Amino acid sequence: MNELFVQIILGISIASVPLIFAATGELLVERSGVLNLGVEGMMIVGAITGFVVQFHFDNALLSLAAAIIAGMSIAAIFAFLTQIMLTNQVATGLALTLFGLGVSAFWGRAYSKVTVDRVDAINVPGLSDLPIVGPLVFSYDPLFYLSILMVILVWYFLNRTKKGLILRAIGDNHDAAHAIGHKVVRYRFIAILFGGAMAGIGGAYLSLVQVPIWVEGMTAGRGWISLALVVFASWQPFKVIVGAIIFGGITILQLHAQGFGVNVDAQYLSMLPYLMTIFVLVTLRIRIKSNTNRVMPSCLGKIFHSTQ
Amino acid sequence: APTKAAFIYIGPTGDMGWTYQHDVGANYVKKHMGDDVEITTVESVEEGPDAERVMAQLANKGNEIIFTTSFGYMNPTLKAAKRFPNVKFEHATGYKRADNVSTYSARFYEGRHVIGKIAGRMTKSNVIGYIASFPIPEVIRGINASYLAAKSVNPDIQMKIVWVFSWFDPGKEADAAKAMIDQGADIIMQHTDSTAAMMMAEENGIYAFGQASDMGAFGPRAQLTAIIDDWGPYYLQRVRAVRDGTWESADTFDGVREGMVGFSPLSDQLPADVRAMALQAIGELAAGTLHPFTGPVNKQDGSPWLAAGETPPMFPDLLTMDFYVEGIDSKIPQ
Amino acid sequence: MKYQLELKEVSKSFGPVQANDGISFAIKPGSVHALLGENGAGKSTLVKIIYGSLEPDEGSMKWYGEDFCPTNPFEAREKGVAMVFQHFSLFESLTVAENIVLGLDNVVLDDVIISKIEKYSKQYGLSINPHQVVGDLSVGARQRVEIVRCLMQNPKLLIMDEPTSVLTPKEVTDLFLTLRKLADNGCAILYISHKLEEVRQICKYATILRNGSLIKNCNPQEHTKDEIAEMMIGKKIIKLARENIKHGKEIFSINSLSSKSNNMFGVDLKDINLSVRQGSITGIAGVAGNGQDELMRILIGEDNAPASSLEFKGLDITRLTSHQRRQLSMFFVPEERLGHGAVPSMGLDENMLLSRPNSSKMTRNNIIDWKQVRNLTNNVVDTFNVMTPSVSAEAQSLSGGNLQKFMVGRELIQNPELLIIAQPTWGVDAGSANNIHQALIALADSGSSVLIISQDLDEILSLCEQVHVLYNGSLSDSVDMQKNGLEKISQLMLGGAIQ
Amino acid sequence: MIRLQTRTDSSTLMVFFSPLLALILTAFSTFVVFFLAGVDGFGAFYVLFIEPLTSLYSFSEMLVKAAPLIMIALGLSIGFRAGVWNIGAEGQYVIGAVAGSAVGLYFYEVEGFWLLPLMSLVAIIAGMSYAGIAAFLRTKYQVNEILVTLMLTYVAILFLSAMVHGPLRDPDGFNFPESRLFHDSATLPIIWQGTRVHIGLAVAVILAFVSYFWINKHITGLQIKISGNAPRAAKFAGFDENKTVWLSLLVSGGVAGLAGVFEATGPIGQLVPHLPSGYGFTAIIVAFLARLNPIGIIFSALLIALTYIGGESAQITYDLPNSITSIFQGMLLFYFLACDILIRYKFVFTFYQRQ
Ligand SMILES: Nc1ncnc2c1ncn2[C@@H]1O[C@H](COP(=O)(O)OP(=O)(O)OP(=O)(O)O)[C@@H](O)[C@H]1O
Ligand SMILES: Nc1ncnc2c1ncn2[C@@H]1O[C@H](COP(=O)(O)OP(=O)(O)OP(=O)(O)O)[C@@H](O)[C@H]1O
Ligand SMILES: [Mg+2]
Ligand SMILES: [Mg+2]
Repeated sequence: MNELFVQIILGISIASVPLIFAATGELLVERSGVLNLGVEGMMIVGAITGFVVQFHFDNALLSLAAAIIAGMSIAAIFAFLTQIMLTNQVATGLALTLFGLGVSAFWGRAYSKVTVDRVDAINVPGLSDLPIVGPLVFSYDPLFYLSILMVILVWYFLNRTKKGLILRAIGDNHDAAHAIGHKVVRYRFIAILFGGAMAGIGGAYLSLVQVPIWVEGMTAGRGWISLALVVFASWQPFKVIVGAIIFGGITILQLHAQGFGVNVDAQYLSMLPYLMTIFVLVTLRIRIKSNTNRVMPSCLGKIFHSTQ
Repeated sequence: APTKAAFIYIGPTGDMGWTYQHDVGANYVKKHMGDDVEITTVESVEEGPDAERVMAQLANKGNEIIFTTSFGYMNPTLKAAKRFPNVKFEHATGYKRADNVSTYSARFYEGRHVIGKIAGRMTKSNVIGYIASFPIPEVIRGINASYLAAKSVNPDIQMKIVWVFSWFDPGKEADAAKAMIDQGADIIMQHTDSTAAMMMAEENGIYAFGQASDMGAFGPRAQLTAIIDDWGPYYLQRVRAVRDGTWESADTFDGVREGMVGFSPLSDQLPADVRAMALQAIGELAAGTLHPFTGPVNKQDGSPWLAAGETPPMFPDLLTMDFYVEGIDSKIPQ
Repeated sequence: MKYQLELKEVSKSFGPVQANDGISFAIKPGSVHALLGENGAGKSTLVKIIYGSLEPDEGSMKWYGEDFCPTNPFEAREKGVAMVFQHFSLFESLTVAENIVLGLDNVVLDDVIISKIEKYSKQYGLSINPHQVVGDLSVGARQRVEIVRCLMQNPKLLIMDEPTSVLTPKEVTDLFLTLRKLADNGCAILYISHKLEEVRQICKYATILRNGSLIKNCNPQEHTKDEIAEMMIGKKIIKLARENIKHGKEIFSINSLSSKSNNMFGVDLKDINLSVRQGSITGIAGVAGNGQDELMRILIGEDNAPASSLEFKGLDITRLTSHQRRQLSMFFVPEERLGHGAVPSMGLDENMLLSRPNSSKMTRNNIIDWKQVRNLTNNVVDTFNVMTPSVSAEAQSLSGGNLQKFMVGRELIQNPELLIIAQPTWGVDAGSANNIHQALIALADSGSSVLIISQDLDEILSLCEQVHVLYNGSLSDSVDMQKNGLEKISQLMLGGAIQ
Repeated sequence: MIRLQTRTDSSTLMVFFSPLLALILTAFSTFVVFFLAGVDGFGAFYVLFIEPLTSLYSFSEMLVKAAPLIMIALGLSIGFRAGVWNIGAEGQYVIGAVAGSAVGLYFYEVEGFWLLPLMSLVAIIAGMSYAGIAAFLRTKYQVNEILVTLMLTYVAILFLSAMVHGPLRDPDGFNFPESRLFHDSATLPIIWQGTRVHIGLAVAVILAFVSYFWINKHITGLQIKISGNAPRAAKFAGFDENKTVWLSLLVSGGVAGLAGVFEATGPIGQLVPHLPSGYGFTAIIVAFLARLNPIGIIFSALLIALTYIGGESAQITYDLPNSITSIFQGMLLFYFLACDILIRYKFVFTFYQRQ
């Protein structure tokens, strides 16, 4: 039973890593006042790029780097359109998702029949053999730890650095930030690129670690879930981890429930993660109802145009 | 002029499963008929309203025979056939026919019987994991056939079934495989099309069976054998019939005997006695002396289904199967 | 004598608009220098150029005799230029300390900076709490934060763009003390305000702009208020007073109105009573943030009031929507122009429809008659002299004064029987303010009633026959102007006992 | 140096010129994509964008495909004006189809002119109720409707699956997850004989004109616009923000539901698990391509329908993957959005020296 427990926890954390990456990236983007609905598109482009590079070069670091660059490149389209051409962020984000899904499917056609070497866990000899704690702490792959590290870094950046403070200020009131001389567009551009990079790794995690295989549309809505997680986390980095684990947990646990022969129709079990997300959003709002406006960056989704 | 034949696929040809094998079949036709045939394939066609249009477009482009390779194409195929009476249609896995619409399918449960037997002998934990796609008769037949076969060689067998509600979702299939492995399964069967479960099995050092095609490349150690959908000869025969003008509407339901259901080479991992048992079962199926559903068999609720020695009729029992046999501890989703 | 800052032929245009046209003037160290002009004269543009947030098209500047051309606020701040913006540049979700750190270069948030903030706040008598979130602060407190932020830069030139429009009289006095202290320490101050009285009080130098050009450099203390105003608008201001005040019967009353604010940091209204008679102009004085906002919301019908606490023409209107109230001929001009009284991104014609009684014929059975809408818009634009390129120009493209004229005009052409108007001339230049005052007087003379909520005491005193004071959600009785009226009002505004 | 300058008035010239420019840019990029894919550019271009217009059949199919897109996009555009982001029209479409079909199946073989209207009504109500969940959660708890509608889409699709596997399954259908084929009274009339063009297209076009009138002439049209732009000003005008949220979501949910039942009773003829084909998402693009203008939506829906049909032809003729369609749609939207900047801003070139 302990063994099963450990395995379930491992399964849940694997399911949550891509969500943590993508949601943490998006969190920073939203903190700067930009709503990028294109997370799904950026993730899948990261997934195919990582996969292709891994296939040709069989080098985990290189493929991750490629996925990051790919995520950033496609995010750059979004950044250019929304920050320079002042387009509507909702529409541009949707176009980005569509475009990313299309491009990845187009490019990935040649790679659908192949497999690559999985990016592996570090197994620290001895330590991994410790009961319960061993496997729990030591049998994750490095990316799991990286995802947690990124959350910490983003938290540190936002709350402990001057640039992070400026970024938050820009998300709160871009006109004022501009007036006192902070470069709104530059900060946002970089934030969007960072979001792209994080979505890119998140996607690559799916195609390199979770199942080392390329499939059209393999992100299967995880980009959208990440967006929900940012709201769930009320724009606080550490809560992203909690949300991702809840969501990943429900996904994994409903499969386990089926395996144990729980007498509920599978369709209804499959609805759980989505219904749960809504439920959590509601209870969250009830709890913090009095200062809802406080948690959401005030400029989220608004267009900034400075006259010169 | 070459005979123009078209294939409509539900998934990408790269799924390594269902669609891939149909595409192998299409290539088989091309290989054997060469310049006498011109083949068009259209992949990832949704089963909704788009399917009928794609068929019509293919008919308009002069295709003389069109294979529609998924159950959801049934009604669109009939509608298109009505509109184009001179074009021959071949619908896979359906039950509605017309003068210019044939149906064809395979007795995959024969394959499931063989892998069930192998699994029953190879499992140490006595837990078999089964990744199921949708609760349709085809899938339920497979579950029942493999369960009965496994049980026949190992009375302690237990089957865990997880429905993923998708034919093709590697992430979910992998998660499902992982969940069942965590719950003690040491052999995975799948009725979904991706290779994710096979890769999971390989990684976790357990066994699995290829679905539709040989998935040995994805689980060189894990794959014990694979059930192969071999459509090539059938497709060749039907296209030739169109060319010769001898095509007639028919219902085909072939199995191991006719070669439509085959197996990839048995794994070296199998001990000699298991290998012999498997080969014997395949031989009996090929000879027509073995029926995977042979009484006595009760339904899940304990009510009798087949008396001793009895085999079920194709219709309605097999074609509309919507119950588990006795011993399966699970529920079919509604 | 060396000038601290010298401007030479500075020009700046926005497309067709010449905001600054070859402007030259100089500021001496330690002087308090006023920059005056009508709305849209180019004052804010000019100071933004000095602060580096706008780049001039032409011209040059010198800082202590050296070339000075900041391309961004950082460079200006480095030299010692600090600025309090006309529109706050604060961040509501952040704390006071964070806000201050954001305006200071090379400074991070730590205990040192917090104690420094506390030190400055004490030193200049500007009380702020570094840990409070700015969103929770009153306007006055926000202004203090802006000022402390500037002072902490140890500026050599402090630019203040309309700093006093939201301050209480006491706060203004305190601010002036601070400014004097600064000036005595050698810091020059460039001061923009429409309140000419206070300009005359503290400035020895003034630069007057009109339509982007420099009109005159003068010493404001040597001119009267009216003279300065005339220089600003280029013509004489003719003041109209009410001629024949004829009060009819009561038309509107507020009866024991109490209401909890639904804003966490708002002010609760406590037992408010008021009676407005036909043909009267009634004023509610008081410092902003004492419940004016909450009262206005309730009067407009945006917030609910307890039953029968509002009576108009004998009817209980508490359950009526603002639209229904307008149909009874009750009209409103809110304090905030963009976003409340008008939709920034929509044309004037569309904005016309925000306030549409059926009698206007702009809509019939909820179907809009666009021709009629445009006619009426034209009418307002002509009658009230609104400067706009077209009737479909976006509201946000108008200057504050012009938009205010449009909004007042929009309500006035409906011939309201009661007009409730908040801060009628907030940030509006003297000329436009006079126009608006005249229109209000004419309305009252025609027998309608006007209720003015304003923190501009001059305005209230010159227009109103009856004055109440709102303090901390309570409304005083009407103040008897005969007996020490002014003193009484000042006392009430600062929280003196309410009879 | 180039900079953007706000226009005081939107440019009328650019309102027409910008889509044209966007189309030209998309066409150009198309060539580049084909070139990279190693396909004959002109031929593929012809197959993609011209050929569907040359045959009556493909043209009719374009109309069939455009009908639901027009309807859903019309509904969504209302909400988008008001700043209500219903991203889950797909879910409302599915729920509408399920509910309407359930009525049709309940009255299986009962003939009557009233049946289709009844089914439509039920579909509309179902779509409205489903979208209403998001409206309720937003007005009552300020929960973001983007996420709620989206999550509910996944739920709706699973619900459809549960229905066709369960209660609505064809009893004579060999236990396959499909409903019965609708009988005559429950089948949508064809308005162009010999094709699949059904009455839904007529309804869609009528709805477009109705909503054009509504948006531009009726006071609620203005109300919606104001709520989206300046919520506080909407209150000042006496409009209730919550009402606008409800209205936008109910309208968009209702038409999406109607489109759903039209699709089931029209081109498909039964309830199938693959009913959701992304119309709800694509309609968002349609709405934005048309800049939320109801009449423009008719054209942008046709354009998007063309990319679908053309994409299928390209797949058949050139063996190009169908993902090419999403690439186009994405690019089209990118260019349209980007070119719109010309309407509200102009580029000015400035040359100046600083001393
Ligand atoms: N960013 C801008 N784009 C276009 N025109 C502008 C811009 N900023 C200012 N203007 C125009 O320049 C002129 C001068 O504006 P400015 O803000 O300097 O006036 P002001 O003197 O500060 O007025 P106020 O007293 O209302 O604050 C106005 O006509 C204004 O419309
Ligand atoms: N992008 C712009 N295009 C055109 N005019 C602008 C633009 N930005 C500002 N303005 C105009 O410039 C003028 C000065 O702007 P500013 O921000 O100083 O406001 P203001 O009109 O002085 O407001 P207030 O009523 O608060 O005094 C205003 O008339 C404003 O409408
Ligand atoms: Mg100004
Ligand atoms: Mg002003």
